[in-house]
Amino acid sequence: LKSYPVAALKQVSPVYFRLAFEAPGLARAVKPGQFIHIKVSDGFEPFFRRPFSVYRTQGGVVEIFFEPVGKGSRLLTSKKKGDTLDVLGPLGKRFTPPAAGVKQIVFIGGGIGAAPFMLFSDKIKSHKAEKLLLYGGRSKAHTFPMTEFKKNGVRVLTATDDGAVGVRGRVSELFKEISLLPSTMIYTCGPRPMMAAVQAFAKTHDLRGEASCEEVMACGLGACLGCSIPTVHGYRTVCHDGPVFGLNELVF
Amino acid sequence: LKSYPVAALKQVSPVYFRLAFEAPGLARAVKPGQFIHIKVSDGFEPFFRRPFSVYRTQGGVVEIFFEPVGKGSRLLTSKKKGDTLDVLGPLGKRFTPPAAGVKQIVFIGGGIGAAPFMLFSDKIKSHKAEKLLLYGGRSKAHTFPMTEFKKNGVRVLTATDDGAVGVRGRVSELFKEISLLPSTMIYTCGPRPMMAAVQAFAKTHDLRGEASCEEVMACGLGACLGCSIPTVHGYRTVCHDGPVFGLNELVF
Amino acid sequence: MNISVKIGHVVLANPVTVASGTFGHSEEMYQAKEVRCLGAIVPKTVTLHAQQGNPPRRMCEVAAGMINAIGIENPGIDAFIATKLPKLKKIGVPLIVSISAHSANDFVLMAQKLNAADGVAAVELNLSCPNLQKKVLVAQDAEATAAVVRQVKAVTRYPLIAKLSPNVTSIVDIALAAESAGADALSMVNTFAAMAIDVKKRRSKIGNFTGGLSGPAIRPIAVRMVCETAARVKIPIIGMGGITCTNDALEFLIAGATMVAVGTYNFINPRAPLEILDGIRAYMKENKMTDIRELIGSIER
Amino acid sequence: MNISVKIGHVVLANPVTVASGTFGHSEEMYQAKEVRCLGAIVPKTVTLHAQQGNPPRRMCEVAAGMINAIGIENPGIDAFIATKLPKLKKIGVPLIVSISAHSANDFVLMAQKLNAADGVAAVELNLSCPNLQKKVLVAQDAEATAAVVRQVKAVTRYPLIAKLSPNVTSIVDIALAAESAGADALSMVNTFAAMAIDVKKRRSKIGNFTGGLSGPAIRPIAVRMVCETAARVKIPIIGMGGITCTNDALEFLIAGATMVAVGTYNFINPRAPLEILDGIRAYMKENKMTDIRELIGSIER
Ligand SMILES: Cc1cc2nc3c(=O)[nH]c(=O)nc-3n(C[C@H](O)[C@H](O)[C@H](O)COP(=O)(O)OP(=O)(O)OC[C@H]3O[C@@H](n4cnc5c(N)ncnc54)[C@H](O)[C@@H]3O)c2cc1C
Ligand SMILES: Cc1cc2nc3c(=O)[nH]c(=O)nc-3n(C[C@H](O)[C@H](O)[C@H](O)COP(=O)(O)OP(=O)(O)OC[C@H]3O[C@@H](n4cnc5c(N)ncnc54)[C@H](O)[C@@H]3O)c2cc1C
Ligand SMILES: Cc1cc2nc3c(=O)[nH]c(=O)nc-3n(C[C@H](O)[C@H](O)[C@H](O)COP(=O)(O)O)c2cc1C
Ligand SMILES: Cc1cc2nc3c(=O)[nH]c(=O)nc-3n(C[C@H](O)[C@H](O)[C@H](O)COP(=O)(O)O)c2cc1C
Ligand code: FES
Ligand code: FES
Repeated sequence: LKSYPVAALKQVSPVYFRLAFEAPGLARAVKPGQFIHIKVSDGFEPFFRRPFSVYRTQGGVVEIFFEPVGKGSRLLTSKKKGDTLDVLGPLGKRFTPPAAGVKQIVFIGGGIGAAPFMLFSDKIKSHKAEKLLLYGGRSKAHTFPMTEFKKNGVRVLTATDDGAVGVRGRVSELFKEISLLPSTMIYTCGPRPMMAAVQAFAKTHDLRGEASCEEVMACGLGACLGCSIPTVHGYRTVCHDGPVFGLNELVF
Repeated sequence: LKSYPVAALKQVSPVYFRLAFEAPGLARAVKPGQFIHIKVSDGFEPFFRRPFSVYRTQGGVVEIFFEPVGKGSRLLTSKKKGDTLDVLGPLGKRFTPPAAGVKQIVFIGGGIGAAPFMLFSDKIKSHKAEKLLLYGGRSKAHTFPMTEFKKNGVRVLTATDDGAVGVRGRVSELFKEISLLPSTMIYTCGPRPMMAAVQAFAKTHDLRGEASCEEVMACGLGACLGCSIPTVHGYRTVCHDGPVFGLNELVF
Repeated sequence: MNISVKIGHVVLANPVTVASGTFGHSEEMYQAKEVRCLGAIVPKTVTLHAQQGNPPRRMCEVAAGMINAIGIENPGIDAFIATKLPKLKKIGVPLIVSISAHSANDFVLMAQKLNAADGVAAVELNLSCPNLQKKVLVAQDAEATAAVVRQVKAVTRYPLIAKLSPNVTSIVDIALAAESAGADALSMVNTFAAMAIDVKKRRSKIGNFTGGLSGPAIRPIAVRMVCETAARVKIPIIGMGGITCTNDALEFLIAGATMVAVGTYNFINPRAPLEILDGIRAYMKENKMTDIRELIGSIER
Repeated sequence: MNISVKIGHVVLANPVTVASGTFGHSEEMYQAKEVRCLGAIVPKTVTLHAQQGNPPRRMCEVAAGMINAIGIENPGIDAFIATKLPKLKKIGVPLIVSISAHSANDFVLMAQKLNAADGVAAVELNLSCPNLQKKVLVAQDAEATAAVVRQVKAVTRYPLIAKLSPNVTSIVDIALAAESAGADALSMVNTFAAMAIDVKKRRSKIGNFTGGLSGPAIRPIAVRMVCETAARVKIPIIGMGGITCTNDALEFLIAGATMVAVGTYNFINPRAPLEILDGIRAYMKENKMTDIRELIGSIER
């Protein structure tokens, strides 16, 4: 629970923003897949904090990548340099780093779900595996600026609902474009129907993988047991047992 | 119930602000002593609207003069040109214009309570009576910028608690400075203890007068009966039966 | 699109009304032709004799709501009928007259006076009044509620609405008692007994010590009560408690209310009832509903 | 300055605790030495057998609060004693263990298991549990409340706290029943039965259909209940319901609560309990109070 000075807010596409703040300790501590819990207003509107994945760290600066979809995230678009940001974190379980023997890493992200993969690809730059990002967005406006992924040696394949960028259709259209290896490791984050499709795909091809889930959160700390989702082990909290789960653990 | 574009916000002293907005219909309709009821936030924080006297109208522009004392009034200090202001009004009972035979008009204002007298003195500029403003403020920071009153032909006498401006002490210290006339008309607005002193003073000297009261308001329309104060006629609403009452009607 | 609803034998053009004690028909705000758009209006509760109300402060703001202890300040039923009713009648919108009393007898007396008057569409019993025999309010006691409803029903020529208090263990029990005693409809809910303390002065912020909580803060409780009750009674419910916008009103309708009343939020947005009326129509259109009955009680249980 | 308080025979260093089900002793947030600053901590309610809790969504946000229907997810008392209690004990802060059960017998069984355990300062009975004989909760029935309290009191070696539900006509009646049955203290209040509806889907936002409302929205009702009850019982009250800051906590203390518990707001500001503890000290200093008893119940009536 700390207050950090906002460094910059930037709109990077018609629907996406990047918010950077100075938080050296957090920048050092956070692992790919973990999130932070932000108090977006000074009062009770909205009442809960809002969870966001860490998108990137650069020096002592932490960045989130977000889409204003409601009251809370919209409030973040009025932050400016010099404001402070009340942040809890880093929270939650990280993505498991790929073992040395993994020859191919496939990130599968839908919309804003690609955000945590930036930090992840930063951290495993030196890993020798082939890296791919299968990305699905609703429209051109909903596609990530991909140059940074490319700089990290990640090959990006995109699908949009309207075909304006990349292949037309869902991200699952992209599955057939990749030649899988037995050691392929999948990491996915996005809407539940997409992750369900990824789970089915991984099952068919007997691939290991992890998925990062979303749920409305109150505490973000595993205290309230309010963000539970069904897993093969019973209910598990997204904030504390997750957000990263084994792909096979999830029940859709 | 209208939305008006904000024209300007200006800080005019260490503690006072002026907020101007374009509202030609309101500017035409409002009478001295009436107030407007402003929705200061988009949500429920704070929950009620906030009442403010109209300070001045110039062309189609309406101005309020205010001191940020709490959550609601503080929110007004972040308004800027181009924002909109959700306003109900003009509301409440006006000050009675001084009859032609009145030879002396004494405004007695404490702190922000002097605000409605500006519009009043604007409107009775042509009245031949001697005009005085007895003004009490906590400190130098709490004194009104008086040049505009002077331009309206109002002689200003000031008292401050610490003596930094004018006489040291309460506004009642100024009573002895004026030579009353039988036709003297008193108009007062300010903290209740001050108005109680004015009432006593007027009684002693058998002077007529009116007082503008404050109370926490919900509807501002006389609907909720929540802003009632005791008067010699029983409970009366400040928003609808007032805010201006006969000085003798008030029960302190 | 049919959005008319029935309270007893009276047909109202639409399901939007206002809560007693919260609606000012102030000429500055409304033109008669706007007020006429509402399904009905409900003026402040009237008592047998004039009441001067409680000492100030009569209200305060709290998180997402307010506390009030007005004390039913009103001119008494005779003055109401003589001076207020004629003006209200002239608006041309159905009028639901809210009455309260300290005994069943006085309730009956008032109902008779209203029988003799003109321009009344329905009578609402504000049962949040002391119950002389017991320490609780009439609305907190199923038997007392039934007794008042039964006696008034026996004399009144208008549809009878029982307004319930939420300060009870089981509002369904009270609702069932009112229904079986002959109530034609229920108004739910009145305010929650509450208080706020000025910690500097260490005294209540309300002159009357305690007051009633209303506004968005109470909506989740009110919606639950309406939903629970709608599943158990056959008579229509006028749902209220924290309605500020179309979405809030839809919650009550979907939960099973036949009408919705805007209360406290009239003080913040006096146009809320009209906006909600438009909003309900828009929602029905978007959801291809042609009759309000498709909406009422449509919650998936 | 003396701010210590007593619950039964147990002395607690200060009047600030947390509400059951809302406090995560997460190492990321707290160091043991900070948690040790609190008067006590209250972990989530434990039941006789493990419970997996309700299906999602288990909660939603509302105006100035939230609705939850977690369903008392917990590992059961044996697992609690075996695995959780030792860790909690290590913190070194007095521990109030909250238990709930479907029958008085099960309550007694759990109390006996706690007797045999180590590191418990007091036991809290979460009485918002179904009452097998009747359709209401135990906490909604004075007799049922008294019966459970009496039977547990007969066996437990710890001070006994009865946690009351606000969903009642007269919380004073339930409080008096608990007191005369031997409760050493009261926790007031639990959540208000409530719901919120997704109007697009026309279904409850909560998997369990209804849930419990908590947070600032309920504070004015909770303060009223504590104030009313404190005037009538002799045993201490742990006040809770929407406490977010020092001012809120002071309202409860001034109303008559001996301790205050932060619940929902732990989720928004996990440091709220510590800040409130500092705030109470500062308030007492400013008001030249040397003993917390000058503050408790100091409201001008
Ligand atoms: C672990 C985690 C990491 C996240 N990372 C990011 C990120 O990097 N960038 C980003 O833009 N968003 C991220 N989100 C989602 C983000 O938290 C929500 O968009 C945000 O909370 C919405 O708040 P709001 O007030 O703007 O919208 P609301 O007004 O609260 O809701 C708008 C809509 O979004 C839905 N919604 C609200 N909260 C969530 C949620 N937590 N999960 C799913 N749907 C929700 C609501 O049901 C509603 O339909 C993440 C969520 C989680 C749980
Ligand atoms: C008819 C009328 C005309 C007014 N004209 C002006 C004006 O021209 N300029 C100006 O600066 N202020 C004026 N006020 C006062 C102004 O409405 C309050 O200062 C404002 O509502 C405070 O809101 P807040 O949210 O900032 O403070 P809050 O956080 O609500 O309260 C801060 C403090 O102010 C007190 N307070 C709040 N509202 C009122 C009120 N209505 N009357 C008295 N005390 C109150 C509270 O008790 C508290 O101590 C007027 C009030 C009335 C009734
Ligand atoms: C200031 C005020 C005055 C009220 N007066 C009455 C009244 O006279 N009679 C009555 O039955 N209800 C009265 N109520 C209760 C409302 O009619 C309504 O039942 C309650 O406020 C809940 O709705 P809301 O949250 O939309 O306000 C009053 C409420 C408020 C806020
Ligand atoms: C998510 C959540 C879980 C809760 N779990 C419990 C519980 O297990 N046992 C219990 O007695 N009360 C439980 N409560 C109720 C709180 O302890 C408290 O009585 C109530 O929330 C009112 O306080 P608040 O408004 O500060 O939260 C829970 C409340 C919440 C919000
Ligand atoms: S948000 Fe509280 S347990 Fe996950
Ligand atoms: S504020 Fe409603 S009557 Fe004055």
